[in-house]
Amino acid sequence: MADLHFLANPARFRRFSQRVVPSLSGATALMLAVGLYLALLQSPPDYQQGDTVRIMFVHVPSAWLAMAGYALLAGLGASLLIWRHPLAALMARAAAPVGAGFCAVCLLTGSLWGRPMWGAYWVWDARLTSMLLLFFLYLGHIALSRAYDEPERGDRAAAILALIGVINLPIIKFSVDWWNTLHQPASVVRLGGPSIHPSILVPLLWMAVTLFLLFVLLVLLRTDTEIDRRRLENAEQQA
Amino acid sequence: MSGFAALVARDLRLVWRRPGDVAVVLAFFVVATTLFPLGIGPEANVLARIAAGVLWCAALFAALLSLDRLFAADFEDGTLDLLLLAPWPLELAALAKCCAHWIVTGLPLAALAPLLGVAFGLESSVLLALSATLLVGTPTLSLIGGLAAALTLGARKSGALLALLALPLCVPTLIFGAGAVEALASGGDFGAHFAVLAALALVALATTPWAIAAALRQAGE
Amino acid sequence: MSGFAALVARDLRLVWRRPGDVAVVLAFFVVATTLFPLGIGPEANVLARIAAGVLWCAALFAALLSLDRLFAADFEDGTLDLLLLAPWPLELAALAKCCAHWIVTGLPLAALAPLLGVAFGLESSVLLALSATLLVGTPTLSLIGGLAAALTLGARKSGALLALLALPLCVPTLIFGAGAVEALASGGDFGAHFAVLAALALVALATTPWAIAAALRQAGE
Amino acid sequence: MATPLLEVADLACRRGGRRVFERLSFSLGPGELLALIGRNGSGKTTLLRALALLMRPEAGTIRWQGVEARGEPDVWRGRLGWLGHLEGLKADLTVAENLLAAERLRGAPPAEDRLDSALVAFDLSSLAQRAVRTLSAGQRRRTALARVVLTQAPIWLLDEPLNALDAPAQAAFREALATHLESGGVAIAATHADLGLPGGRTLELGTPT
Amino acid sequence: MATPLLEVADLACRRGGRRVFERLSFSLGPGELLALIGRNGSGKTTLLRALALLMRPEAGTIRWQGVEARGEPDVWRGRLGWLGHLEGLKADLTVAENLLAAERLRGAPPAEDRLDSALVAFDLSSLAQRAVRTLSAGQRRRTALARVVLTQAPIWLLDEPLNALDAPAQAAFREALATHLESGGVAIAATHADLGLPGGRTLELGTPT
Ligand code: HEM
Ligand SMILES: Nc1ncnc2c1ncn2[C@@H]1O[C@H](COP(=O)(O)OP(=O)(O)OP(=O)(O)O)[C@@H](O)[C@H]1O
Ligand SMILES: Nc1ncnc2c1ncn2[C@@H]1O[C@H](COP(=O)(O)OP(=O)(O)OP(=O)(O)O)[C@@H](O)[C@H]1O
Ligand SMILES: [Mg+2]
Ligand SMILES: [Mg+2]
Repeated sequence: MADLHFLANPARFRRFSQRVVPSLSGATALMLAVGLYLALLQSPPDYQQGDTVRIMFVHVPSAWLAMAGYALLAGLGASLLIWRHPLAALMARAAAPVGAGFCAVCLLTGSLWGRPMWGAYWVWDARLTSMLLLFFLYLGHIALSRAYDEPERGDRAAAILALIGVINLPIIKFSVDWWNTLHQPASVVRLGGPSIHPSILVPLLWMAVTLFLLFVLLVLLRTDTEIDRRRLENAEQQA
Repeated sequence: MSGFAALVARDLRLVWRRPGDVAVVLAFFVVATTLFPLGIGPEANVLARIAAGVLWCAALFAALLSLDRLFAADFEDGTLDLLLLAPWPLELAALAKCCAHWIVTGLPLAALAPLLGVAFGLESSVLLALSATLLVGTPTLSLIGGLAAALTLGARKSGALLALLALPLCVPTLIFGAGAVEALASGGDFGAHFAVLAALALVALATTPWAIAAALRQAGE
Repeated sequence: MSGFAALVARDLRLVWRRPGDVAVVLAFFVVATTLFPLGIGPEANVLARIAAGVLWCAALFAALLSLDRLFAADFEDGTLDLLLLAPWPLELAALAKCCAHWIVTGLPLAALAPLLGVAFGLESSVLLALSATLLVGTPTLSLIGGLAAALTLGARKSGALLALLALPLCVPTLIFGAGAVEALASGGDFGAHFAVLAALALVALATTPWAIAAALRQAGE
Repeated sequence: MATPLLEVADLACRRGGRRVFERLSFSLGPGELLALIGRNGSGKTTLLRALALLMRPEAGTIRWQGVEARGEPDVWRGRLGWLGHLEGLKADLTVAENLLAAERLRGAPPAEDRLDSALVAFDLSSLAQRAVRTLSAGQRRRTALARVVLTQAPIWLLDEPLNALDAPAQAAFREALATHLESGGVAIAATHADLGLPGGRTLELGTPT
Repeated sequence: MATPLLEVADLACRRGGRRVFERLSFSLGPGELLALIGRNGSGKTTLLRALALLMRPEAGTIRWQGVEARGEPDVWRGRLGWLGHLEGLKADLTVAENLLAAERLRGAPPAEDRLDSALVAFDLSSLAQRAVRTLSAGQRRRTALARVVLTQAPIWLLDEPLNALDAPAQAAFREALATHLESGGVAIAATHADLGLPGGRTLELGTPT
């Protein structure tokens, strides 16, 4: 926590990110190479789904990161509104499109997977739909933060939205129990059960860590860009 | 508190001066709902099956359609400044505005819905449930819509941005509202759905006024 | 005629100034469409059955939500006076405003609808028909909606009530638009429905600009 | 006196069922300025709107060089430069874009150099690329005045042109108006302050009932 | 000099990324009037909005009888009478309804006799039952001024109060302002015209960059 506070200052953040980014990108690249090997070559094809099962190694981590990303937006929103951390706004601006991107990847891989598995690109299943709603929440956040002439106001409006929107996340999750009438196919339940085979579990977790690092890396880089852009705008207007 | 009542009274009086605005919202509700029997054909079982969902969706749109000017009118003629300058909490003012909106849309919608339900062939017990869910659910729609209206106030966008912000947030209410009615029709657990609906309304009541007030303050800058 | 082009260009530029405004209307269209499965439930055969109606209805909402400020913004900032004072027919100006509106909403809606149709499980031939009906039907919505927007400007009570009449005016377009798509899906007479849709558009084109111009002159007094 | 360009005869107007003025007549020759004065609500804005055909008078005629304005409304409108109580600017467009769009709406081709000189005249050059929504009240009013100058219309109808202007902007307006009159145009301006131009004529409207 | 009621110290404000003014300090004692003057865009409106806490200043303090305004915003707001560039009137309500609604929004009970005298002061009695949308520009401005008088607030913040007023209305405004100052209130008014009250102080804001 003390560390986070330390980072609240853009200049200090800049120094921190410049120190971290090179090693982080190296680590991510390495992890990705190994992960791709594990996921694409080393793990066996599923006896029922064949090679399409490999979609899961991207699909599931993306879903997790998309949800974590929105929680991050809410946290950043709170720290902007309560403690007025200037960096929080810039980081939220940087993180929203990244989260939306992972959300889109989850939707796309899911619907590509759905075609062979369910015979349709899309069904109105509760889980799928809740993911789609999360995507809309992201879109709303992005649109709102860019809708003002004065970027600071967009930041604050979007922060308010993120704080209210995060209440929606658990509700959407619980609604699965209430609303779902079309159940996930048996293959998913079998895979998702406790007896998941290590040959699948290991690459899955590996890819989850890899994509998490990628997420962090992208947010750091984009935050750097946002800092530059904000400085440039201020300088332009002062001139 | 007297300021709260005064604000509700003022907004109701403004609506009273233009009764057509409420009429348009209600007409929209009716037209949007009757479109479905027209488009889908008169198969009674299909209609009864989708009735709750269609009525709830139409109610949601009707509520949103009338929301986008909730604060914008005050913003443009300068009365928002007077609200911001009133010596009592802006949160109460936000609540008062949403309350007035609910009285002129949510309430009539809940009253009108059973009539339309008859046209869809719903049974009388279900009609009652429909009305009850709308009564409990529409305040949430007014509050969330009010938040979206406040957030988009100084923004460069039109009513559509408001809808984009509000609709995903309204989805839980929609699911549990329509779900409750359907649960009753198909012998499911109406009470549980209804309880969630009420809980959603309470959560909205407890959180949105603060968020709206914050959004209005920064629109005034 | 150069004034006509200038007005269309100005309105398009105004939209362009709000980057993503079109995207917001489209996103609203998508969100609105997804609400129906949420309210109604996910049964694929029911959804495919009502898809055309739902998509058409959502297109109407999207058009309406973005229409209500079509002339009001010009009225409030005084640019409507400049339009009234332009040395060329006001009917052309009315047409130009509706035309600009259609370019930024109707056109993208027609392009996006097939994608959503896929999610509802429509077949590819039906998807094409959906797009075609929207392409021919949305100009009517822009024109009739423009008329309603102009009528509500003066804010006389009668004006608001006339807007109430404008909404039912959109119903034939909806019925024949959704009907054409469904006719194709169920082996009915697509051509006949489509012809009526096109006829409606022509009638709207031939009548509404005069009505809009009259309403605008009235509002300017 | 020069032959009158603009002749208004027996004009009468009502608003909301009340008669605002009646049997109003005046005529203006080339280069003449008419200042409309009178109490709040005496009908200055109403008269200007009636002259612009923005509202229908109850009775009376408006003639330009002997031709009735209502006979050829589009030609008449093409001769008008209009400044109302409202500025008529689009908040989302920049100052320059607003001026260009207004010119194009009048059907005239956009003229870069004229635009520049109008901006300079009202000290707007540094604001040309700013969105109008970020301007102060007086900066907006100056933009609206620049729009009127750009029209090159022979008849200016101005409703309280000095509103919200600071002293240098008032001087700039007077200069623009003097130039317009010198080139043979006519102008009618409703005002509560002194327009400060020598030789202008004054029409006082009666107290509202 | 009397002990200062209102003390403003080192105020700085920005708009759209530009600094409008900085290190602005002044203080006002009972009965004092401060006229804000300066070029269009020099920051008069911005200063008034910052004083009303309608926008957040970049730096500086506002004290009333030694207490920071930001500390008790509701109490501070209760002391303000506000007139902006916009009138803050609902077009669909009548003059009387607008005034009553504004009073009630401030939490004060409606006072019939005070309402009447405010209407009389600005010659609005005959318009009291007219919807504001049917009023002329000056009649609206007078209604907004009557609203300020009704607040009985010790601090008046006025943005170009003379805008659109005819001569008798300007005199009525001066009289109301003088009464307000005599009873120990303070007033800050942005203006381009002469307020015409003896003994007022003047603050000139710098030229906008
Ligand atoms: C567009 C379509 C899809 C979307 C939006 C989607 C969304 C999601 C989400 C949000 C999760 C994370 C759930 C959680 O951890 O709580 C998830 C997990 C998963 N998805 Fe999908 N999915 C889609 C299609 C599919 C398909 C077609 C399959 C395979 C038949 C599939 C298989 C899985 C599996 C196996 C998991 C991991 C379950 C677990 O262990 O928790 N998904 N999906
Ligand atoms: N829309 C309307 N409906 C009814 N009456 C109106 C309307 N607009 C104006 N009036 C009335 O017509 C009369 C003339 O108004 P007008 O706006 O022409 O006055 P004005 O001379 O411009 O006043 P000001 O100096 O205040 O601008 C006023 O008494 C006003 O109340
Ligand atoms: N919303 C905004 N965004 C960006 N800049 C703004 C905004 N509003 C005002 N400004 C700028 O801030 C400066 C001060 O404006 P302000 O309205 O305070 O001026 P003013 O002194 O009241 O001028 P006037 O006499 O024209 O009313 C101006 O240069 C203006 O362009
Ligand atoms: Mg006037
Ligand atoms: Mg100002």
